[in-house]
Amino acid sequence: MTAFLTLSAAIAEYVHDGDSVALEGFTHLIPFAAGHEVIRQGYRDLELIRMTPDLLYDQMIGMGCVRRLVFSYAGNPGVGSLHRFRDAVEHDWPNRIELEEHSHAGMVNRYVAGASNLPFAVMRGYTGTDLPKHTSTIASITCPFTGEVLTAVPALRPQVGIIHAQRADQAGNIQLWGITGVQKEVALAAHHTIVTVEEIVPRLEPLPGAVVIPGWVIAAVAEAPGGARPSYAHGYYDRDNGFYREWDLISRERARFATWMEENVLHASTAG
Amino acid sequence: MTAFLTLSAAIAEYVHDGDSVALEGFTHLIPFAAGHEVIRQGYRDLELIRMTPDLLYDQMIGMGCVRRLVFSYAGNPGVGSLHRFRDAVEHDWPNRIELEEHSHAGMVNRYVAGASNLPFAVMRGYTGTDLPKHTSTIASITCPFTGEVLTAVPALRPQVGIIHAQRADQAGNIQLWGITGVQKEVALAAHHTIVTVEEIVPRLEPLPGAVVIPGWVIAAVAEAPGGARPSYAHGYYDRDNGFYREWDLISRERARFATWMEENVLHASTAG
Amino acid sequence: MATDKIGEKNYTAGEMMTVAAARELRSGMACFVGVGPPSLAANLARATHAPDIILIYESGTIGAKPSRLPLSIGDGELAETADAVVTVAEMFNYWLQPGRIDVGFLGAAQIDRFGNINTTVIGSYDHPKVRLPGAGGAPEIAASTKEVIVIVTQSPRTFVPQLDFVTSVGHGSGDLSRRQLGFTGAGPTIVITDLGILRPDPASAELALTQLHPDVSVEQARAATGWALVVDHNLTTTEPPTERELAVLRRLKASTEASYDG
Amino acid sequence: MATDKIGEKNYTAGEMMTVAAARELRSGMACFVGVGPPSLAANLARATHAPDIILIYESGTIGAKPSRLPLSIGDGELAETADAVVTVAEMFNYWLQPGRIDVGFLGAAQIDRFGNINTTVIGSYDHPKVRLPGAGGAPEIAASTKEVIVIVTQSPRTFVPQLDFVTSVGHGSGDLSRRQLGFTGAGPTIVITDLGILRPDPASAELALTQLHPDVSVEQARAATGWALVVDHNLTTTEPPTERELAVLRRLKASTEASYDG
Repeated sequence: MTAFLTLSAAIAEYVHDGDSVALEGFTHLIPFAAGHEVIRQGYRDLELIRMTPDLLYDQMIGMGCVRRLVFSYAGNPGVGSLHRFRDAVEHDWPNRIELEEHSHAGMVNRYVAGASNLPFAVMRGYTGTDLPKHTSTIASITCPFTGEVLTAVPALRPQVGIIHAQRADQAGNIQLWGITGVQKEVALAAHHTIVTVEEIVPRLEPLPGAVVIPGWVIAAVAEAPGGARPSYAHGYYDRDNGFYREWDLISRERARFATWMEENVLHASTAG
Repeated sequence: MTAFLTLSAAIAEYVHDGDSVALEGFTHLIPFAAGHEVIRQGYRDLELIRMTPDLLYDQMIGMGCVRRLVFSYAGNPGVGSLHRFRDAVEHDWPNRIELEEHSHAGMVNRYVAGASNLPFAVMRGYTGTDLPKHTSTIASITCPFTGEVLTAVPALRPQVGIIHAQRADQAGNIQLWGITGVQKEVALAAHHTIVTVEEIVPRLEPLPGAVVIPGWVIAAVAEAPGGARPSYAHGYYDRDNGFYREWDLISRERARFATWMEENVLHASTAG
Repeated sequence: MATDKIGEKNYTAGEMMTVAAARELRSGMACFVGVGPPSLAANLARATHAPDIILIYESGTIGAKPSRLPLSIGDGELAETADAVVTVAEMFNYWLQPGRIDVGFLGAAQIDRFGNINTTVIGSYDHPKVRLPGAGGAPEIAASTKEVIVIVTQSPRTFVPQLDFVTSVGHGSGDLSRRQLGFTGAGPTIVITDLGILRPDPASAELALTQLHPDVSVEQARAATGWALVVDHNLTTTEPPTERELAVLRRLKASTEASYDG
Repeated sequence: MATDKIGEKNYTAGEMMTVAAARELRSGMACFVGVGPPSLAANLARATHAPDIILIYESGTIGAKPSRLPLSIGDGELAETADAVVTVAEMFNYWLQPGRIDVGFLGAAQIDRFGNINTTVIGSYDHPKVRLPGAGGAPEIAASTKEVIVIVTQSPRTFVPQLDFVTSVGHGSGDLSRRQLGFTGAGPTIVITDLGILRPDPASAELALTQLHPDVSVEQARAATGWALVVDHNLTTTEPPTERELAVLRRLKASTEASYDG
């Protein structure tokens, strides 16, 4: 059953040093406010999981929260590199991070397997690429009916899943719409799911394209208006495209990055 | 690309004697009009596939169209037996039918595998039951990561998939809402998909809970108002619950069944 | 089988069975229900002591709040009143399979002493005497819900020493069977009949009669069971249906009948 | 690499590359597009000769009709204008994997003579000189779309004899590689650069220069290629961009720039 908590209380309750945490969002509804709270609370040695580590994970990596990254595409979408990610991989700064690298198709199927309580998923993928040479969580599997050889990837079951949604009702049911990405899969694959929302409303009005996740599978709901900025929340605010470009400059140098984080994240008040 | 055809032309074009055909609908949106057209055109030796063979398949079995049935629950929902199905299985009337019997979870995963172009699906199921003794399309499979043994079922790829939806637009995009069952999976798993619709509209208005299937994966669209009766089309008409109960009487005896079919199906005009 | 006549009682044995099943449900429980007696029991619970029960139908509706009894699991009102409507694939893979659902209801054409269930055939599979509808969602409901409530009328034809076909596994061959089969759910924790209530023995997993409905004797229960029925030494008697339970139950049934007439 | 200065021409080499890519698309084609050059080319095609092109973004939008260039594959307008929005799981499993999509666009940090692509690392995997973003959707796009269009600027740094990492398979080690790997799609049928166009030889699958953009010499193309470039004996010259193509392309780019300013 859902607990309604402040964002800081929800993070404090469910996140621990060393945990595997997936803060998901496929460009849309990226849970920045929650990620910033994780940074502020100073967690270390996290295994971060995400298909598209973007600015938020760049920040978490640069702030030294991350021991390991499970991912499929680490770029600043439409802009270029993630400089803090690169600095960590190329120069071990601020610390070495271990990589577990997949394709999008592999990652999404791993979440599907997790949500389905299966230990693995079957797919067509990775064949002929160098990924299996460096990623141990890719295996082959033979169809018991046709003998065809396919690819298996193990389920992802993050200890904590964190997503952002537009709305929750007072029973903790979650509603999101627009591009809904992998949010439902993550919410169902994680052992504990925290959802930040733009607002809590008395009743969820049915909307075209909306996905509702029943509250009884959500551990905690925290109101965090604007919690997806600088990404966007369909129907609430637009993506701050300028900031994505600006981040390229902010994040290039360690000192400027540190100052920016100090001023904009560490000393910012929490949303909840 | 979708062709707009009359129902009789669509059935004539895509259905052949001996084909595997899935007319799907999970209580809602059962494609009765299309099935009746299959009966009228006199196809034989069909392999019918469906999770819940109900009145429509009872009629097709009783009319001698069916050689083989792939299914998971053959009952008259809320009423009792399907007498024509029972007569075929118990007394080979009007002909012997071969059964390939699964559970719902198995059938739906077989459609998912078909829609995904995978030869099989992995699930937890059938363990300890007698189904694997009689159904050859159930196998075990071992997780390459954990060693856990799970169940595999082969993909379903019907030659023809037939579903009923509320609307199509003029590009052949299909919209259905309410209980959407396994319709998308069947439409994508079949080699050719025929969709009957309540109406063709200039533009599909977005609706809460609506699923849209792009027209470019649909072979043919046929307008068939009332085409799901006596089942229902959410937003158009209700289920004729009385008829489901009446069917129990109509179908009990071969002669009464034959007369009813003669009067209500064979000599009825087609919807298209 | 107990006669379904009311006699000196103001309720039938079937009503007692449904009321007893409804009483097993608590607000907040997520219940996987089919049509027929399970739906009746779950909706009775929702209309009386368990208003926040979460009704889940395998057609894809989660948190349905029907105003009348659905006549099929795909009833339109289930979708209209649900918290969420999902595809059938999602229902089985994301909701049932992971064991998120507290209670599954099952009926039975045959049940054995370990709560295993047959809904497939009477007689041999290839030449059945009676061909039943088959598995539907039952095998995976039996495997994956946290617990299973079986509702079945008791007679030597249904309570058999040996199933003609195992459609859904209860406690297998007893004892540790479920764990050995890899099931996470507890299986049938209660079997509710028109005569009384049976529960698996904690050690052997064999069903024992633990409760009798009013005015039913142990002898009647034994006579309606095709094996040597174990009777719990703490045998209790079911509280008869209250006026309110009966009134709500009959209103629910009447609304069903009315909807057959369109 | 061709200079991106316009010089005596009224268009840049980059514009020529995008226009050439757009011309490969026809109305009715289902195209899997990422952000950057592929999205620009696909939207240019949609705004000119291929109005009914079906734009598919891996974020889940099928049949998107954006009025301006999306800055990310998750742009809100893609969802608002799409025929259907599906989950990412469905996109990869029900749409990409079965080979329903006609054309996939890929970029490359490195490409070899068989059209294999690296977007993972420059240098060794464990100690990379440059860590690139990684695979994203590319390996399965390369495997499963009916054909792949590669858009990449040509230089000895990108057109390399040996990839540092195979992220996405083009024609493998040539010839029958794709069939042996079990791929159903045709792989890269065209590689469009700022200098010209390369296509795989029907027999060997090695990329051959089949077309040069205006005012580019074979020597320039050879100098920009890290292996001994095969030149087709029917080498043709690309039609320069039309006024309309340029006008639409520049309008699209301007709308992108404007949206960066909010």
